[in-house]
Amino acid sequence: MKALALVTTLVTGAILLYGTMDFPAWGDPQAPASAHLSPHYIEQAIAETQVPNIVTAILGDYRGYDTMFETVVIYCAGLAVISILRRSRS
Amino acid sequence: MIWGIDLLILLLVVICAFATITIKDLLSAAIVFGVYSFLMCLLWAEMGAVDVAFMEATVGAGVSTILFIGAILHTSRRSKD
Amino acid sequence: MKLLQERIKHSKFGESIIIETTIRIMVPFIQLFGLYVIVHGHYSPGGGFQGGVILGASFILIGLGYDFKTSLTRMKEKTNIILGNLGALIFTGVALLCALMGGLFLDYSVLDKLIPLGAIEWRSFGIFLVEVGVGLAVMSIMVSLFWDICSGGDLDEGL
Amino acid sequence: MEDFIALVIAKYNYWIYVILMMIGFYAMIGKKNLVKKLLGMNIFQTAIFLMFVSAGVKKGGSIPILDKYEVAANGIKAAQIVNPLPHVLMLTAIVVAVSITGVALAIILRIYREYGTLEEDEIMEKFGK
Repeated sequence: MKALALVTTLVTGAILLYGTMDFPAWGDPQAPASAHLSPHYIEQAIAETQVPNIVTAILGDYRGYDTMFETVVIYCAGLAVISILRRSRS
Repeated sequence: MIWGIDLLILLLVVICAFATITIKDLLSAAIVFGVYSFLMCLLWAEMGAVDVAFMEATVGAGVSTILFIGAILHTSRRSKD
Repeated sequence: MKLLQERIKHSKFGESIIIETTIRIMVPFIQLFGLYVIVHGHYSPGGGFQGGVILGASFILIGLGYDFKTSLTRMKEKTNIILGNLGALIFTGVALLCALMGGLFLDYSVLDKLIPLGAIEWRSFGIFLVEVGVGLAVMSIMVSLFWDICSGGDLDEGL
Repeated sequence: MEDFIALVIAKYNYWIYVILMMIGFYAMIGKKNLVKKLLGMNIFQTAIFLMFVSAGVKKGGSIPILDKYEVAANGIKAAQIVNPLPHVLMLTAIVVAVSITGVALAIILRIYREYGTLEEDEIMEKFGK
């Protein structure tokens, strides 16, 4: 059982290592991940929202849906823990 | 970023992750996992992600470790592998 | 000296007076720092999530240093649930208010029609309102997770 | 040989993420203790965060907190600041991770209350009876 788990892990790791050969070099400013959407955020965040911390501006304004449903997710997690674990006090 | 510090923290992170899953005492494993989270926090502060580092220092090294210890003290400390 | 030991033995606190005095002095400053992190999130690292977790950690610290009952008297369970609901409702309420004022959902600049401060300033202030809601919800959920997991479900005795 | 050294310097961060992911994945499918599985899942999540954050690093870039008046006077180039978008995604993912940990620990406590053990094979023995 342990040998099977080890073989599965090694095969998955080898596939992922092969996949990282196609990644751009680490720290490249022209990488595709930072070419499309984030220049607009960096250049326009202060002019549009007056917030110097860009992470807060994206979190609260540009990606408001993300944060809102994430709040709903942790609220549901609290409800789930209470309903799984709570014993009625007699 | 300085690549020497980066490589040192990455090495310590791998050692801590390996120790977390090999230690047989579960309470020690939870404490080593707290150390792992704090090293991850250092790594992110060094990469420029200050908000993520703050979040990891409060959540990963603080609340998550307390939850693990609380659950382990209500169950058993022993582990077979 | 003997009197002090007698007083410790008969007081309702736990065994170590050093830890409890330290925690009693530290907890208001931790809560003040949590509020600072929430409010100052526009200009420094921080925001609703981090400040909420720090505010919850202050109550968790009371529960660890004192016994479990003391943390339940400092923060009632009903108050905790009301604060969590209020935090989630502030977020969705602000978003819905934007939609009711005639704009898009979560478009804070429409609130300028309600109180005229300027559209861009309202976008900054709307982020602040949302962060307060997130902070309240995260604080409530963290304290609730600590109570339920560290007491095994029956809120009698904890760590 | 020089090509290989250049490859190592360009890619070593991604390789560390693959190693961490392998450690977490092995703990999730190979260990028998439930708390060990949960620790492995946390390591797995942290490995994914490491991949996302290191995809946003720019060499020589500063942190994503700007100076308001200087930007209003001179403007800003996007290549000077690290990419803030993965930070936001990972910020929400860490909070989801701690709530997942809470729910999983609640389920583990409930399993211990029912079966009296946390080892997977002993639970399966008692489950078969």
